[in-house]
Amino acid sequence: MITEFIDGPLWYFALLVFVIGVAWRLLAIFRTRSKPDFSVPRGSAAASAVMTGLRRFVPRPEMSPRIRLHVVAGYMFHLGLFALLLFAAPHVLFLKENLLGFGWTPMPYWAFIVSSQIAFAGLLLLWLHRILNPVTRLISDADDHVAAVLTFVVMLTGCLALMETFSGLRVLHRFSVELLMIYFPFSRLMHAFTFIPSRAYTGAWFGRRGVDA
Amino acid sequence: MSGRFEQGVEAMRAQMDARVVSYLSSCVHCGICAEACLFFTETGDPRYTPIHKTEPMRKLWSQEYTFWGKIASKLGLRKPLTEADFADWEMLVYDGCSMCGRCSMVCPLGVDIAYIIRKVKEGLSAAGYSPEDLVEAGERARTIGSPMGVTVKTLEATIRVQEKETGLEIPLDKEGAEYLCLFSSGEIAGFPEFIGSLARIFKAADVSWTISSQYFEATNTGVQLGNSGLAAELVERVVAAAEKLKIKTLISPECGHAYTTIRWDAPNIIGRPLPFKVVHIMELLDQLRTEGRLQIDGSIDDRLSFHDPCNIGRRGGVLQEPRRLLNMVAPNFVEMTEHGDMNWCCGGGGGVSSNERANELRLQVFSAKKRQLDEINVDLLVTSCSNCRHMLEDGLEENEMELELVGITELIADHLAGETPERGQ
Amino acid sequence: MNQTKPWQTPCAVVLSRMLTALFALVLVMPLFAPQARADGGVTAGKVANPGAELWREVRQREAPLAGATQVTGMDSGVLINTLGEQWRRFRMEQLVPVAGALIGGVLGLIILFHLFKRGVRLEHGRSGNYIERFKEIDRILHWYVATVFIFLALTGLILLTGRVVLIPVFGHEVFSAIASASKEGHNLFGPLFLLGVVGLFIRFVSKNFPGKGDLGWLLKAGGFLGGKHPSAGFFNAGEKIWFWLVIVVGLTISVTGLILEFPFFGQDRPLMALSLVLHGVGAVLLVAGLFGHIYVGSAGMEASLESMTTGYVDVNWARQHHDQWAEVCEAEGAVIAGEDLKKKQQLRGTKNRVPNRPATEEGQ
Amino acid sequence: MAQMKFLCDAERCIECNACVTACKNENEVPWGVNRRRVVTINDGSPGERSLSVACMHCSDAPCAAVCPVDCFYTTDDGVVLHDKDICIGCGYCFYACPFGAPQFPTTGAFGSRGKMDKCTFCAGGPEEDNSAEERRKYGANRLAEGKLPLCAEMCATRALLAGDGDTVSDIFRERVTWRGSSGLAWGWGVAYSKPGLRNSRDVEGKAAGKD
Repeated sequence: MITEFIDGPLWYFALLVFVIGVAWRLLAIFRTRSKPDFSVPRGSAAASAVMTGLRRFVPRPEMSPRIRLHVVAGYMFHLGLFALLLFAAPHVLFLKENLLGFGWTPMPYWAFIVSSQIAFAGLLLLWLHRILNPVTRLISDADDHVAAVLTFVVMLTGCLALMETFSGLRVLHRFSVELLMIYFPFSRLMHAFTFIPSRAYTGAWFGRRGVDA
Repeated sequence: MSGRFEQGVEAMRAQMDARVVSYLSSCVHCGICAEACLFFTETGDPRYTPIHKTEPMRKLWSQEYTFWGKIASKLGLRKPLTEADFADWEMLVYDGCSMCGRCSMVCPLGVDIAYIIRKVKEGLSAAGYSPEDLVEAGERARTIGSPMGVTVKTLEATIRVQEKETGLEIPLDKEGAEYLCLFSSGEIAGFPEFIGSLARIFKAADVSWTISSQYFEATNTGVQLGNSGLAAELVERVVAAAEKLKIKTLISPECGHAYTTIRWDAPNIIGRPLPFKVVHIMELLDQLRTEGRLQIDGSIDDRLSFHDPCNIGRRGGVLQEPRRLLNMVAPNFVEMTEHGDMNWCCGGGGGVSSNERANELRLQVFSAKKRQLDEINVDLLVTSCSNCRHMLEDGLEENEMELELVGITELIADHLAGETPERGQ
Repeated sequence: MNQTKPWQTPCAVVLSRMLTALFALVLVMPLFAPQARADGGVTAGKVANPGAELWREVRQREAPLAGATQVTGMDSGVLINTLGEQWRRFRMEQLVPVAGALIGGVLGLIILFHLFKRGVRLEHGRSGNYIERFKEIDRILHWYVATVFIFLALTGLILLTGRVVLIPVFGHEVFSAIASASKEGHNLFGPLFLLGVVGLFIRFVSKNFPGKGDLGWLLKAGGFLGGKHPSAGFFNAGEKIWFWLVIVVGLTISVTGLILEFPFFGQDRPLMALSLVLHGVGAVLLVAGLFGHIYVGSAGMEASLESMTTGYVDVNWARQHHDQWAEVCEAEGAVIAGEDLKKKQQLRGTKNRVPNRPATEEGQ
Repeated sequence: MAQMKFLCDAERCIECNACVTACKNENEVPWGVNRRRVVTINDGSPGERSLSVACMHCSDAPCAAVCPVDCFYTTDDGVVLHDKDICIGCGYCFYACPFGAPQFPTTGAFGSRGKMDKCTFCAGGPEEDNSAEERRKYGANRLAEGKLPLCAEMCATRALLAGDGDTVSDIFRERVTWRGSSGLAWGWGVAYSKPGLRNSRDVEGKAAGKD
């Protein structure tokens, strides 16, 4: 009963909220009016928008010792997470059967274990840093913690269901995922999409001025 | 709910554009910006975290521009933006930020934090939460035409002195001249030799230029204050002066925010393109150099380095010119470890310098610059912003550091070919 | 289960007997197997009735006789492996009951102690000044290991004692789901713990070598005997012992855990059984120790938790518990005034507002 | 009530592996799983002996004792079975079993170690007798149909005996007396002797006795 609800209606509801919500949030950005820039450009805004989009994946060397933890843990978590999201065998299967209709080669068992461990370690370190570092402790709000905990729960339930034979565990995982998807558009998790326009805007702005941001 | 406060909120609403919304929805509170901000690294006080300084804007956005935020604040689940926030953020935004934009270079999400802080200032000043010193400076700029109260008389006097010193005629209100040069009051008061140096260089390179007695102020307190109205008014005066003298190109002098303002912001402040080209003096000198009109003779052998003014380098894009110029005259030019678009600010940008009550903090965070200078131990520090120069002098004095300071234009002027030594200073 | 009483043979004895037997096995096995076959041949050759001899060999305890078989798989040639029986007895009759008794006992003791002695207070109250005790990276590392270990301890205990404790509560179906989750989670987080332990070792080993005063501290049992608080450096003897316990036992359970988690590197059953024994015993020891650690770090000792949350401790706390260290810090002038710390840590009530601007005023 | 037991007469087993094949075929066991195997000692030399080995359905089964989720149970026929819906594939039973009976297939999209599988004495599992579900999970349930395990039924030399312990041991004892040698029923000491005796060496001697 509850299983059917989570596998069926709730899943589609979550999907709906996620897709519409994200689209709406992105639209909200582009709908906000912006004044044209009358200044005479020195460099190309468009090119720089793209370049900055890529450049910001690599931290500025000048910052290296001070933000080592942010960078290492940050990359561990994100890389691990995306490896799990896109290449875990059950996910590939699920996407193939329920969403896309086609699949790709999933990663082997050991790769799953390794990437999930990397992701867990990364997320844990980031979250501990958030509460133990005065700066992040000051600027963090409920949203940050809810998002972190939700993501952790999703990953955890997923890994606990590794055996794939207890439907209860699988359903638990799907339920937490659906919660996350519903929460996503209203939260800072949106950065997963908005980082692109943000970098582009900044890149363009600096590009006009001839600065590599 | 006070009227002033409402005006402030309104002013901030007016600033809400696609970029701000995108930025605010991107920030994940990772705190990396703090590690790039000298106000945090030198004080260790987390409140100086750049993104934290934008909190009023974030609150406004979340309670009026986001679906959940609207509901939450309707239900009173979220503390609304209050006048108390403005009062609490005034110090952080005006005293605790030099708008150097170093944070904007390191944000992994690509958030231009300085851009948001600039907009927060609009709200604070409209609500009357900005430092008296800046407000008064703004008044002076509006009435006298110079934030420091430098009148045309003072200018003319300075010009006469320089003419005597250089033995060159300095053209005032010469219609149809190719270049019109503005000055910051700081220069006229503190470094008048800049004017002389210009005269000598333009003589040698035979450039037709002039100074307007109608309006000569390059700085724009309206921008520092975050008061678009005042900013526009001041820009209009520049435009009027330039149009009156039928100027093709405007020279922005050795002043940081003056350059970004007139070069990049002015057209948008007044909402139309400027009728003339704008170059920074370093750009012009570099152009003369490439055209071979800038003949250098001799060189300065001191071990020297260059301090990039945030507004000219990082936020203005004039990064290569000074280095090319210095390579002409200074064989012993060394870079600071973090230079160019990652240079550490002098601590006095964004109106901090003209804000008396911020002095203590300003001198405290100067330690960042001190560290940089100690690393490379040079005997001479060149810069291209009279404000930076003031602030650096302050800091060096405070820390009893033996270090000469000079504006780049002077340095070039002192090594012009075909000038007899006794005339050159 | 089997009728023998848990306490018939003391855990230690059985354990030692097992270990020796196991080690003997691991050593003897390789050279024995081929030999056994040859001997078998000979005996079979001359004895009229082969049966008895042969079966005796098959039943040989110390060396399960390997035969030939078409089926591939671990020990598929072994007819009878009596080792499993020993392991079974150890696990069911020693480990499980001892684990329960030890952990429960320690918990009980702590509660009793707290009821009667209320933990250690600050003798002179708070000084309001602070000394930095643990850097941010150390605190992050500590809480990382803490989180991972507690997760592992929970899942581990579920697998160890769940059959006795939880099945009566949840019933078989639900519990097996819980157990499956625990197993997967346990396997997943294990390696993370190993990394954490290595990190702890790197960060803290330099401070944990035995030093002067440690013996005295131990003799006075950290102040329980002979009233006055014994002198100590950055870490006192107790903390040092806990550190080395965590490192040695932690590494042991990590390594044995890995041996069990990845059985495809040709490790044989004796080795695995040995690993299971060490893993279980080590884990139970650490969990028991953890309770003590948590108590002393929180309710048991006033103002000691701060050292791992904010990273700063009150000067009086340092003087009372780590006088030698406190002296050095104060000599170096490493003492921070409460106000400055407040700023650094952004504790409540640290707004800086322009004096002449009460938030309430109605504009200007 | 009958106590089902296996007994393999090493004097008769000719290592034909028919029992292994029959078992695989009858129970459709997953790939890589072998509920029954034939082990040959002194292979190729005089005195060579072969034995067909599978779960001995011990009276006091170590697997059942160590199982953390308690998924084993013994039927009225003395057959040791386990519930695959409960098993979590931890492998403890494999460590404990003297005969190496428990097997672990690799299953799931992950290829992780699946649930344990072992000889059921052709008695299926907890599901309803001969239901599709039971067949899928545990294979045949011949006992419910009044038949004995197929491995024993089709053993050409009658080396592998299966059935009620008394009957089986009687048959074996007859053979032994006829052969005139002290026969030893392999594995019975471990599998069926009283717990207290398990570790003593002289157990084998009385293996054929009704204990």
